[in-house]
Amino acid sequence: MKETIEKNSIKYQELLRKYINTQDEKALYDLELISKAFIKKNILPEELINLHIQAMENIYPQLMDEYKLSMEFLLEATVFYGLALQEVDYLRQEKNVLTAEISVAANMQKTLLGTQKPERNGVDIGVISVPAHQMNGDYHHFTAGSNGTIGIAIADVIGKGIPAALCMSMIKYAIDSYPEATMSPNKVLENLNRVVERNIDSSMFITMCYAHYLPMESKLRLSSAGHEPGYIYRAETEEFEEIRTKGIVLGVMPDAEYREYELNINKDDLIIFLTDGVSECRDGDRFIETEELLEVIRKYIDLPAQELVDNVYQYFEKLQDFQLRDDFTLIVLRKEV
Amino acid sequence: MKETIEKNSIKYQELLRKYINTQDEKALYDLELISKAFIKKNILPEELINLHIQAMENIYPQLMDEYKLSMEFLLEATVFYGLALQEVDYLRQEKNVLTAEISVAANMQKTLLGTQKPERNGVDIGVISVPAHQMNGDYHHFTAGSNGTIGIAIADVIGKGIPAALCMSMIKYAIDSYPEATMSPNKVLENLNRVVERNIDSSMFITMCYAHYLPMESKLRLSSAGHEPGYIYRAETEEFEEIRTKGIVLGVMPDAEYREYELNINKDDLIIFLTDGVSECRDGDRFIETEELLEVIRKYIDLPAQELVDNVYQYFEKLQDFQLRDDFTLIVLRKEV
Amino acid sequence: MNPRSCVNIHKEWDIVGARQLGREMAKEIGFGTVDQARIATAVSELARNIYLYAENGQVCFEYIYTNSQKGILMIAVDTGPGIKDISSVMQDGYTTSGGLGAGLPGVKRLMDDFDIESTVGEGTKIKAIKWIR
Amino acid sequence: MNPRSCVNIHKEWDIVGARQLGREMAKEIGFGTVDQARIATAVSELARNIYLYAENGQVCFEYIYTNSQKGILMIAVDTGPGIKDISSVMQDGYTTSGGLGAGLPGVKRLMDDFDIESTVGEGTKIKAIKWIR
Ligand SMILES: [Mn+2]
Ligand SMILES: [Mn+2]
Ligand SMILES: [Mn+2]
Ligand SMILES: [Mn+2]
Repeated sequence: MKETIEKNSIKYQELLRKYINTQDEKALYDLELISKAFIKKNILPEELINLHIQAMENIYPQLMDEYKLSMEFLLEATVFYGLALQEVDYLRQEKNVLTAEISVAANMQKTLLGTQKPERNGVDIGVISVPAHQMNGDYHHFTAGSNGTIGIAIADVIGKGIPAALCMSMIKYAIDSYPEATMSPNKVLENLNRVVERNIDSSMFITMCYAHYLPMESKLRLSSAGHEPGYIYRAETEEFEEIRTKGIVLGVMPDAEYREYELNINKDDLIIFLTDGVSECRDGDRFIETEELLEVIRKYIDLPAQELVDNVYQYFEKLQDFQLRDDFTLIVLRKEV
Repeated sequence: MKETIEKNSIKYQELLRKYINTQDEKALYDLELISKAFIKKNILPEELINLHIQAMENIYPQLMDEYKLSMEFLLEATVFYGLALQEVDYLRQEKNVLTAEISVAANMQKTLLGTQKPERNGVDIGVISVPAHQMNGDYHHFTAGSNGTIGIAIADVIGKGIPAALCMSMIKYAIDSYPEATMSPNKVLENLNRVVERNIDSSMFITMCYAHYLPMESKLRLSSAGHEPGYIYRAETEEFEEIRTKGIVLGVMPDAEYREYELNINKDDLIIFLTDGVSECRDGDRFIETEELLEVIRKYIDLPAQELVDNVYQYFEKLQDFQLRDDFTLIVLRKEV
Repeated sequence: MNPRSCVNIHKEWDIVGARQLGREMAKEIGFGTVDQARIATAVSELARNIYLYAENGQVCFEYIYTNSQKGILMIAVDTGPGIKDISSVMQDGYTTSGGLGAGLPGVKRLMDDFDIESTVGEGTKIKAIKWIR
Repeated sequence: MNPRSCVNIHKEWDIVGARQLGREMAKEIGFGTVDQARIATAVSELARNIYLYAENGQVCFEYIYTNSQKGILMIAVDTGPGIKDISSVMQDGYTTSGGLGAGLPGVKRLMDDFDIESTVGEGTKIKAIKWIR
C-alpha cells in the first residue's frame, strides 16, 4: 500500500503540474489509470488527498497557509468515505463465502436426493428436474417393488432455495425409513404429514403426490396432498385426462387423512406427473394455460419418454428467456405392453 | 441527494472558514457529522470535492486559477472512488438476500436438530453449541434411556455452513430411526458409517463420538469415529484424563468397525466432550495448546455445569476476537452422587 | 436528426481523444464539473473496451432534447467478439475481475440510461445517456 | 508507568475535547496528518458512545513504546449499560444500523489494535492502539 503511493507520488505530481499548465486530457486519462490502481490496492481517499497536498506543496513551495488548512479540512471530511470503502471489500468476501457454500450444498443435495429411474420391461420412463436457483425445492423419487410395481413420489416445497432444500432432505430420510413398496400411497402421505407437521414451522408446507404403478394389474393407485394434478394421455382417444384428486397439503393438519384413487392404465397410455413450475410457466407476464402445456406435450408425444420430457423442458426454458421462475419437474411413464 | 448537499453547503463553507481561521477542533467535529450524513445519503466523494471547491471560491473570490485547476484534477481522481462506494449498496443487498435465506434455514435447522438436556437427579449437564457462521456443522444429541442411562452424541462435519448442515440433518434422521437407548455405542457408529458412506460424496466426512453414561453402574461406555478426544476430570486427583480412543471417521470405509471403551466415573468427576472448534481455538495465528484449554476449564470447574461451559465459551470467544473460526460445541456432565 | 460526432478507436491515444470530445460536448451543453468528470470516465470505459477487445469501433456523441430535458447520448459500436452472457457482465462486483465488458456496470452507474446489444462473433453496441439535472 | 491524560465525557462538547487531546498527543509523538485524522475520528466514535449511552465515562490517552515501535493507546471506559452481544456489534455492516456500539468496527479499522470488554449492567472498556508507521 505504502509502496503504491510512493511509486506513484512523483507521477501524480507531474500529471498535476501538466494539467495545471495545459489542462491536457491526456493527463486526466493517465490519472484515471493511477486512481484505478489505487483502489485496487485499497488506498483510501484520505491518503489520496494527502498525496495531493504533498504534490501541491512541492509544485508551489510558497503555497499560502490557508490552502493547506483547507486541504486538511477536506482530508478530514473523507475519513468516513474511507471507512465506507473498506466495507466493500468485507462485503465482497462475505458474499463470495456464501455463494461458494451454496454451490457446495447444491451439489450435495443432488447426491442426497438422487434417485434412479427403474429400468423395467414394458414401461418407458422419462424424468427431468431443474432448479430455478442453485438448490432444488422440488423432489421426486422412484422405488422398484415386487411384481414390477413402481413407486413414484413427486413433491414441491412452498418456498425455494436453502430452506426448501433442507426440508426436502427431511422428506427423503423419512420416506427412506418406510417399507414403501408395501405401504399404500395414502398411508405414505399420512405418515409424511405427521413428520412434516412436527418438524417444520407452520409457514412452510409441501405438496406431494404419491403413486404406485402396478403393471400386472394395469392400474395406477395414487394419493395427493394438494399437489398439482397429473394427467393420463389415453392412446385410444388421443385425449388428455386430468387426474382429479383431493387432499390437504402436508404439514398443516396433524391428523390429515388421504384418499386413495385408482385408475386403469391401458397399453400406450401415458402417465404424467409435474410440479407447478411446469404448469405455471410464464411467458412474459402471462401464465400459460393448461391447454398450451398439453399441446406442447402432444407435440412430442411419439418420442421416447426421456426425449419427450427433455423437449418439453427446452420449449419452456426458451419461452421463459432461459430464466426459470420456479423449480421444474416433469415425469412421464408410458405403458408399452 | 441534491437537497442534502444544498442544505449543507453554507454550513460546510462556514466550518471551513472557521477552521482556516482558528483551526478549531469543534469545526472538525461538526464536519464529521456532515460527512456521516453525506455517506448515508449516498453523496459521492467527487461531489464532496465539488462542494469544497465552491466553498473555497466563495471564501476567496480572488483564488488563483492554479488552485481551481488542482482541485478539478483531484475531483477527477475521486470518480472511481465514488464508483467503488456505490458497490457497497449493491453488495449489501445481495448479501442480505443470501443471509435472509440462510437465516430461515438456520432456524429450521435448529428446530430439526433440537435436543433437550435430560434432567436427571445426580447428574448436572452443561452444553453449549455455537455455529461459526449462521448454520451449525456440529451436532449433539441426548437421549434418555431406562435406568437413568443417558445417550450422548457429538459430531462434527468436516466443512462448515450450509453443506455441513445438510449433512447433519441426514445424521439426525438416521439416528432417529435407531433404538438408540438399547443399541451399543459401537453399533450406532457402525450403522451411521454405512449411511454416511452411501449418501455423502467422499470429499466429506464426519467425526463422531457416541457414549452411554450409566449412572447406576458408574460407567461411561463410548466409541469414537476419529472424533476429538474427550476428557475426564478426576475430582480425587484434580487432574484431567484424556479419553484415548481409536476409530476411523464416518464415511470413508464401508464396513468400518468400532471398538467400545468403558471408563469408571466417580462422584464429582466431570465428563467432557468437545469438537475441534473448542480444542483448536486460535489466538491470532497461534493454535491454543490442550493445556491452555484445560486450564480454562479448571478455572471454572466449581461452577454448575451450564455456567462452566458458558464461561469457557466466553473466554474463547474473546480470545478469538469474537469471530469463531469453527463451530464450537462443549458438553460437560458432572456425576453428583 | 442531430449531428453526431465520432472518434474511431484504434490505439490507446484514441481513448484520450474520445474523452476530450465527450467532455467538450458535455461542457458546452452545460454539464457541471462533476458530471463532466463522470462522462469522461464513462467514455474511457467504453473506448477502452473497444481498444482492448475489438478490431474496429468508434465512440459517437450527440445532443438529445426532449420537451423537458436535454442531455448527451454516447454510442459505442464495435465489430469485436461480442459478449456472450450480458447479464453476468452487467452484474455488479464483476468490475473487479477484468476482461471484456468488465467496466460496464460502472458506465451504467455513471450515466442515466444504458442499453446494450451484443451478438457473439459480430460485435457490440452500447448506448448511454446522461441528462442535465 | 506512562502518564495518562483523560477527558471525562458528560456533554457533547466533551467529545470535541477528547478529539483535541487525542489529536494533540498524536501530533506530538509524530503521527502524520492522515493518521491524526483517523485517530480523531476513532476518538469521536468512542466518546460519542459514552455520551449517548452511558451516565459516566472517560477517554484516556497514553504513549506506548516497545523495542521497535511507538504509538498511542486510547482507553474508553464507561459505566453504561454494557454490550450484550459483542460479536454482532463487531460485525461489519452493522455500522449502518446505529445504536450502542454501532461505530466500533470503524474504530477497529481506524486503529491497529483493538480490545473490548463489556459486562451487561456494569459497563464497557475499550482499548485501542495506533502505531507510528
Ligand atoms: Mn417449490
Ligand atoms: Mn413450485
Ligand atoms: Mn465442522
Ligand atoms: Mn470443527
